[in-house]
Amino acid sequence: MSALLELRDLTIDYRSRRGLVPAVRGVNLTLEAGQTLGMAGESGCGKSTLAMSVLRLLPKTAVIGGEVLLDGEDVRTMSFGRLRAVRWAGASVVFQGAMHALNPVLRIGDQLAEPITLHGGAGAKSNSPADVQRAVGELLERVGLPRRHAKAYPHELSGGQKQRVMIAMALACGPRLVIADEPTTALDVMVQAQVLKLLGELVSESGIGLMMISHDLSVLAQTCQRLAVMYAGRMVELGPSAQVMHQPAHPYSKALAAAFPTVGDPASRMAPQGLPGDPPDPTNLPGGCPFHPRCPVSTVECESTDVLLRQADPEHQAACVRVPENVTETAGEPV
Amino acid sequence: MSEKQQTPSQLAWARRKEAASRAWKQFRVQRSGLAGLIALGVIAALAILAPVLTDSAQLDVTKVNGPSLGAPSGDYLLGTDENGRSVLLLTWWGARVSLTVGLSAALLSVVIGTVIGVLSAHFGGWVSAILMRFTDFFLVLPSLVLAIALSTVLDRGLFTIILAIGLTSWPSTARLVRAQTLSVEARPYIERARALGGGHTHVITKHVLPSVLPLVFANTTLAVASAIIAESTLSFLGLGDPTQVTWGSMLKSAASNGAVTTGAWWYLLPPGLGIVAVVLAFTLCGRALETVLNPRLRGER
Amino acid sequence: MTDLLTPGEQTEPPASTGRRSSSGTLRFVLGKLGGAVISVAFVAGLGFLLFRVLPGDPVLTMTRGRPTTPEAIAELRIRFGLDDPLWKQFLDYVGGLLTGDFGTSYAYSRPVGEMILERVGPTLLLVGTGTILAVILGMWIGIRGAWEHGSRFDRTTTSLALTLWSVPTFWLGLLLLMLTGNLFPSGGMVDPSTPKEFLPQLLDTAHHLVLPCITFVAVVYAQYQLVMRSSLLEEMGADYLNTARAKGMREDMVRRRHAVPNAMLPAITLVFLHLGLVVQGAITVETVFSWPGLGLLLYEALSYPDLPLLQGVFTVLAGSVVAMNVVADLLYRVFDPRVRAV
Amino acid sequence: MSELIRAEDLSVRFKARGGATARAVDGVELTVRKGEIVALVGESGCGKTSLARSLLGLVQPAQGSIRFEGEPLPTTSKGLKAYRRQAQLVLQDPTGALNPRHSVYEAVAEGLRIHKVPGDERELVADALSRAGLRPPERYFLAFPHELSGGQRQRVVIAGALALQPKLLIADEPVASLDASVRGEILALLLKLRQDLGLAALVVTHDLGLAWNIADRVAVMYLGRLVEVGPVEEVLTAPKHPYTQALLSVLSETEEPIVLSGEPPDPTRIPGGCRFHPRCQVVAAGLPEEMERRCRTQDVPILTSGEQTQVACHVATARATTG
Amino acid sequence: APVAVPAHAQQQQQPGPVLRVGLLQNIDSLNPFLAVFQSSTELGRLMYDFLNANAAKDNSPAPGLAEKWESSPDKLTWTYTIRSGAKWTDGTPITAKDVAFTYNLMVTNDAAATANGSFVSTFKSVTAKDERTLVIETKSPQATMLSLDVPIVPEHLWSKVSDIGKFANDQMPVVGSGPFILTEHKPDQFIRLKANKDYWRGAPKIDELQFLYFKNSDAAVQALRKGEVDLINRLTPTQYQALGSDANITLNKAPGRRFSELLINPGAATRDNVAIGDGNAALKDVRVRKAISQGIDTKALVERVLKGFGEQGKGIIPPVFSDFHWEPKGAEVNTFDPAAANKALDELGMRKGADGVRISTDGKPLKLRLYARNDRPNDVTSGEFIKQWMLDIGIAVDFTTISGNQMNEQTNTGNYDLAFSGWGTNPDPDYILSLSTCSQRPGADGKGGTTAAYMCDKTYDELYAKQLAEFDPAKRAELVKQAQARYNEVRPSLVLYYENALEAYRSDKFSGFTKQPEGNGVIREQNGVWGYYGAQPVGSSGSGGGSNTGVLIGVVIAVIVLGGIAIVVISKRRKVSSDDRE
Ligand SMILES: Nc1ncnc2c1ncn2[C@@H]1O[C@H](COP(=O)(O)OP(=O)(O)OP(=O)(O)O)[C@@H](O)[C@H]1O
Ligand SMILES: Nc1ncnc2c1ncn2[C@@H]1O[C@H](COP(=O)(O)OP(=O)(O)OP(=O)(O)O)[C@@H](O)[C@H]1O
Ligand SMILES: [Mg+2]
Ligand SMILES: [Mg+2]
Repeated sequence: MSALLELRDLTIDYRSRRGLVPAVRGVNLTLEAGQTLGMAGESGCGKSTLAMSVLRLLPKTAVIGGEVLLDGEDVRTMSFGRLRAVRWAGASVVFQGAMHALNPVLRIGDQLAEPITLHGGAGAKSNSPADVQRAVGELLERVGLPRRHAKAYPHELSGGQKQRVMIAMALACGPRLVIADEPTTALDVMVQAQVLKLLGELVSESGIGLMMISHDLSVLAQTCQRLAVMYAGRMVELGPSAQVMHQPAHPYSKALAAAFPTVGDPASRMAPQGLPGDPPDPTNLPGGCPFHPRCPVSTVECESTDVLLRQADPEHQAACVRVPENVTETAGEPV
Repeated sequence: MSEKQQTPSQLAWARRKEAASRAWKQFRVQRSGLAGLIALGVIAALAILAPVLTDSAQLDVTKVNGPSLGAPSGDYLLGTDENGRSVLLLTWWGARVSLTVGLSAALLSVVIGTVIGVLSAHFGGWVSAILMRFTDFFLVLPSLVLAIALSTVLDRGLFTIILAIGLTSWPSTARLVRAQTLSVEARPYIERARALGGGHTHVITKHVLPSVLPLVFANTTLAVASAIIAESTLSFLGLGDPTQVTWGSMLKSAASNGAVTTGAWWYLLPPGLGIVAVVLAFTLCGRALETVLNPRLRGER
Repeated sequence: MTDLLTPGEQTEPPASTGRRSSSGTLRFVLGKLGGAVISVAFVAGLGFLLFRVLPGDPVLTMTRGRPTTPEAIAELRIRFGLDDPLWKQFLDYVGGLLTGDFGTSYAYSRPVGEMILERVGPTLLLVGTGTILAVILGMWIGIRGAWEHGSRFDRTTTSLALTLWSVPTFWLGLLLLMLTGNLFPSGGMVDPSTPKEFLPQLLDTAHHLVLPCITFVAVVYAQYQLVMRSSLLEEMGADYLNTARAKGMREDMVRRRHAVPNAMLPAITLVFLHLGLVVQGAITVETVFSWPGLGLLLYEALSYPDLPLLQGVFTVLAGSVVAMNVVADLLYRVFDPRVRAV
Repeated sequence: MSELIRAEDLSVRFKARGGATARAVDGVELTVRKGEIVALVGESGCGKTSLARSLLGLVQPAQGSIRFEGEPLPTTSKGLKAYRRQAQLVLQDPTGALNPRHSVYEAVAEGLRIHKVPGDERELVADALSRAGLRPPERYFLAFPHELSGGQRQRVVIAGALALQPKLLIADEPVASLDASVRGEILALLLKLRQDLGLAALVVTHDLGLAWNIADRVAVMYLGRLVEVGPVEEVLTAPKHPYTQALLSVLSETEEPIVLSGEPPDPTRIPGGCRFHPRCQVVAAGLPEEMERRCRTQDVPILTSGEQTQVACHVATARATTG
Repeated sequence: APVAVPAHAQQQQQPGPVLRVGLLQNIDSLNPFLAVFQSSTELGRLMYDFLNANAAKDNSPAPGLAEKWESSPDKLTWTYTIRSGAKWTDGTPITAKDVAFTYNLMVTNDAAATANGSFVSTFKSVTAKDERTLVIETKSPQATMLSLDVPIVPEHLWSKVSDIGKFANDQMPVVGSGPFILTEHKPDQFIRLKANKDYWRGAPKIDELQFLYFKNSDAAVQALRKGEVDLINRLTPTQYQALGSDANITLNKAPGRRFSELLINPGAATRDNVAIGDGNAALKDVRVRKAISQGIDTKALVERVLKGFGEQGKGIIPPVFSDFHWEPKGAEVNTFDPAAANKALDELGMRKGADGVRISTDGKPLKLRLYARNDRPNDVTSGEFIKQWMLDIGIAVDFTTISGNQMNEQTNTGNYDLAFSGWGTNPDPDYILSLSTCSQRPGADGKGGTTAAYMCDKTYDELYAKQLAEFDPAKRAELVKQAQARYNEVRPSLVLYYENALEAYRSDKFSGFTKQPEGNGVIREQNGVWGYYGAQPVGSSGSGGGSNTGVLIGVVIAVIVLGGIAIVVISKRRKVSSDDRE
């Protein structure tokens, strides 16, 4: 049986005036049904690009290489009709920034009903207006919003409420995979906690696969079983949440984890941890390991060798020369 | 970021030069804008050089002896008007007046609009309320009708036309400048400048104006375009100065002297095409400039 | 007139976060109406002052060239209240306006209001037909152009729009007159010999309408096209379009259901905002084609010059623009839920 | 440590849409001492920025006073200008805080020019830049903001503030818009400046981790009021106010987060009694009737600006006094 | 029902010949007491008969409603015999009472005197002795008693009008007595009149007369070419020349009734001889005024400005009124002679300065302002010429164009040096001559005057008074000519030229237009309506078919355009949905 989502050697470049901008540079990833995967990395490292490629939603300027398999079927070569069928019913997306992802002039209820009607009543009993309305009401209640909000316009809701609507919308057709792209970034701490809790509950009770993207490792660690860390279009670390968070194998993951200190941890008191240097410019990546100019522990070797993911633990891979090169070089397959 | 010992003013100059060359680079890639600029350059050069290249005496009805409404011929490449003057020459010289009127009226309107827009956005409160009420009032006034009224009331002449156009077309600039000023004023760097101790003058001259002026400039080029059309319309309605040769007044005399009836296309086409060419050139330039200055539009037009 | 080409001037919907409230709506409507009333008052005052500054004695203009006696002149001065002090003239004028009396035309010795009323119909017919056609044409091209932006269709239509936009209306009218030869009448609205029945009158009017309407549309539609195009382009990158696509929607549905309605808002509002201004475009068209509307009336009043008539037409035109602005504001509120709730 | 700036019973109000008044800051007593870093934390919309801006005289307080080094804040524009040499502002978004048309040099020199600071401008700018960690400074003179990374931009903003040699830095969410890996660097810089120049700072943030990283004292704000003030170690390790507790719980991965119900509070409609009671998990969990009545009806006194930890909670105060 | 009646419509379209006339000036009022526009007075003539007519042949008084008349020896009492058998168009007979009512209304009602009040200003009484006898007594002799240009209105209808000043007279069809009956008026669009079959002179030969309104003469010319109208006037020379090539069109060039003049400020003063204005003092000298005149080539103006369609100016009465037109002789002739002008000015001590401009007697350069109305292209062009010619005789001219209003303002206050002016004249010379009498200058308040030339000459005034009292036509003509000679002598203005009236009509459709005066006269804007009255269709074909085919063509085109759009839309739709792109 094929995995829910499988990325094989995925590369994505954007055509731009300055030439090709590599956004994703060879990513291998597998997500099984019911699994939750967190994806972290700093701004511009290619997280959203990767997520959008799953539903072939990238702009026309994107050049895609490799394979994107949804239930074993390659999204890249699907007919457009088939793709439309897969969209939302097979995999849905919670977009970054709910304010803009909702159409400002349509009522919430209509926007929720839209995917249901489009997919012939998927997620409702039938495609009849009454059934669709009922389904919309249920969806709203599922995310903790009163049914009457179906009549509201997006601007009448708060940021947290809108994000809930987006989640409800993602669940409308009962997809097997949900991709949440920074679902909480713009939200306040407290609201963020509410949304994350909700998302966690929904995923665990319905057994769907979740890919969640954020730049905040601690947020991901609370919700996801596994964590992937990206740097400059590559996956640099992949493993169970606790391990990546607390025993990171890649220096970048380490820095990322340290940037969100644990309150009460005397080690970080009056000692903010940072990573010197600037994020890499995708058009002009340094040679060797792309991280080496900022790496506190880089060696001469790092300047020349471009390291791919290596097996650090049975379930834990990292792309760093310090990880012993014992097992296969071209890992990426979970065990 | 190179030279070691530069004075701040040298730095500023270097910066300006760089910004200008960057803007020029962005402008250059827009083919229509470039075409507009070239067209404008050619037309402006011709207009400026008219006294050198042509004999202005041939504009004097008392000195010419061509046929009345004569068709194009070897002597008169674009035929003659009802008084036997060369239409080519009239069109050529008409460009001078039309351009002058267009530029001056646009300038007047843009200056008024900018001052009102910046002041009303910067000071807010009742200043803004009054100025905006004023602007809104002028904005709803049908500007052509008002210009007609003004040119009826004032002494006939180029200056009146300039005044009439300038005084009636500023509100849209004021709105634009106000919107732009408001958006600049909402930027954190204004708050920072104020926190650094900068007063109104500092904020307006160092931050607001520099970021508003380029857009005002683009707006001016567009305003020139509409001022030229407005001039021709007023002249056509008989509100211009009949002793001045402008494209509008040429069209008026063409229309009232039977150019349409006699099919004297050579009298009707050149001034009209002149207007279209200049207005189009200004519009293209203005749009290209806007695209350069307003990144939101970049790559869309 | 360039207004439409300049971005940023587009009416920005006031950012709002509040909830809907009926008292807010009422306050909004009242505020707008109040503003409009003030504007109209300004217009009336301005109109009065402006034309009072006119040099020359209107009575002399009136009587020039025909036998008159000093007594008759004095009589006329009194009849038109020209010997009253300015403030009294103003009070009379305002009082008249309030009772719907625009004064008496110098040239025609008829109530100005009546004369204006006669000409409103033809102008509405011309401007109305023209605007409807221009809006349909402009929006359609604008939407298509934006959706396929960069395509040949887009490039040609945009260039065409910019070119037409640069054409003086009256010149286009003259050219059309010259080029169409015998196909269309040279002027007027309906032939006197046409039977006074509905269908022949309609057809004849339509026949007369063709050239003025084409002229009008050609110059006006470009604005709508450019506005619609940039408005839609602005929406093209919007995230909710991606959401719609991600839901599995077909591209043309994305356009119809999501992109266009959003882009339509500013465009429609602008149409209304500019409708009032467009009326003045009728001045030149009506003059060229002898179309018996307000514009022609203004032109005639101008050449006389007939002060009360000028004043009346000016007030009515400006007033209609003010009214259109109020309509535009209210429409925005009706159509855009974001603004409605304040 | 002596007092540098002190807000007394400070209130800031805004006319909100629809005619309501937003009490953005509603009676705050806060002190920053010389050389001290104070963190002001709270959720979005609780009035942090308004408080910070009023401290700089950028908004007029509706009530209360601000004293800088014992003197009340001047009201004349000249006086304010002089004051603003002493207190400087660093904003959340360094990209926005720099005029895209001004080079780094001009951005840093702007304050110097406004105040006509004597001395060689070039040297002063270079000095400020290198203090802010942009070395060698000449390399950055001609750069434009868009050519710099976010972290570098924030350093330029800080350099601009430092160039005037202020005594107080008010930083409104200085790292919120920066990438995780970069924020540590900026925070370290603040600490270093305190160490080198004795600079006092009020750091506004919604992130308790940041407070833990650099602050001496922390003030927790809720709906225009301070609800808990005290040394970081005390407040963050043993929070007494239910709101502080909730904030802390959602940060940690280990604890079960206390997710407060209800919508974010609205400063135009501040509830009566303890302003936190509608969302208070302690109230929700049930309290003795007498206690609950106090929470619902009786406003909590304004915290004074003392050295010790203080908490504005009927329950916590009652517990502390009873044992 | 309106949709299903093409056959019926066709029937209505069938009536007899319709003469369509292009109208360039709209109608100010249908009320003949208020109408002052040329177009409206002409319409009034079509609708109403006058007491007397002006003969088509030579403008001489002819019978109108009055078939006979006589006056008392002192010329103060006039008795007219109203013809019998003339009827109002509602069938009521026209009697002397109607005429008396009309004149008395004008005498007693100020509003009714608006347009034609001057004709009754000397009336002492107007009485209808019986149905057919009208007696008018005047306070002083009035030369225009046989050319009272007043439409006579029916008493039985107009006596019910309460406020003449507000009465629109638009109850269609309007009851009148003229050759045509007004049946429809659409302001700014058209006027329809149907023939009055019972007209006492006999029914017109056309069934209907339509005036179609055109805003500019070019549109009217186009319409004539297309056959939309059959008769137009007020052509520009260029239009006139252009129409010459069309075989179906006949042109008519007639001497005009207007003279154009150049005012030369002789020292403006009020009625009470108080000097006003700021006219150049040098111009007070008649020799300077004459020198200036000598420097102006009126022949060249006729050729270059009027393109030959006009005649050189002589007296203030145009040659069309040949009885009164004055031909200068010998030294009276103003010949173009710059050398003589230079010499004359030199002799006056106004020597040329270094720049070629003369130094006036007051020591200042001789600089004159020249005003032209900006809505009179001929004046503007003439101005350019005059400016040049003046330079040749050492006078610097500052040429400005101003609005008609401003022109009135400047000339009425005497604030001008040189200015263009001009007047239309009537068959009777009294009014135009009266304008140049001393009493026509403005009053002390600067208001009330109608003259612009500031002529005030005792000799002239005497001649004027004499001609007014002279009832022998030949002697009167002689006096009128002497007055003009005197005017020329005083030279408060130089008569530049008389423009021709240029007209054109579809000779393939109509003929028989009676010209006034006979031979080379005008068809329209006559002192009468002979032109329209005489018009008769050529062959059998009426007009009107053109507009029907036009409608058809229009509809076809509209259908094609709409169809084209629909096809484009549909095909694009299909294309878009077929390559349903991503
Ligand atoms: N449409 C596009 N055209 C060109 N380049 C693009 C486009 N979209 C993204 N990029 C570039 O691709 C890279 C990856 O972008 P992406 O949006 O996937 O990053 P991200 O990890 O989601 O960042 P963030 O955390 O800011 O959302 C960036 O360098 C970005 O500049
Ligand atoms: N200029 C203003 N006009 C009206 N209301 C304002 C203004 N500034 C702030 N407010 C209101 O005052 C309240 C407090 O705002 P403030 O910006 O101080 O909060 P904050 O704690 O800084 O929030 P955030 O974390 O989102 O920055 C908010 O409800 C806000 O809507
Ligand atoms: Mg992203
Ligand atoms: Mg804030």
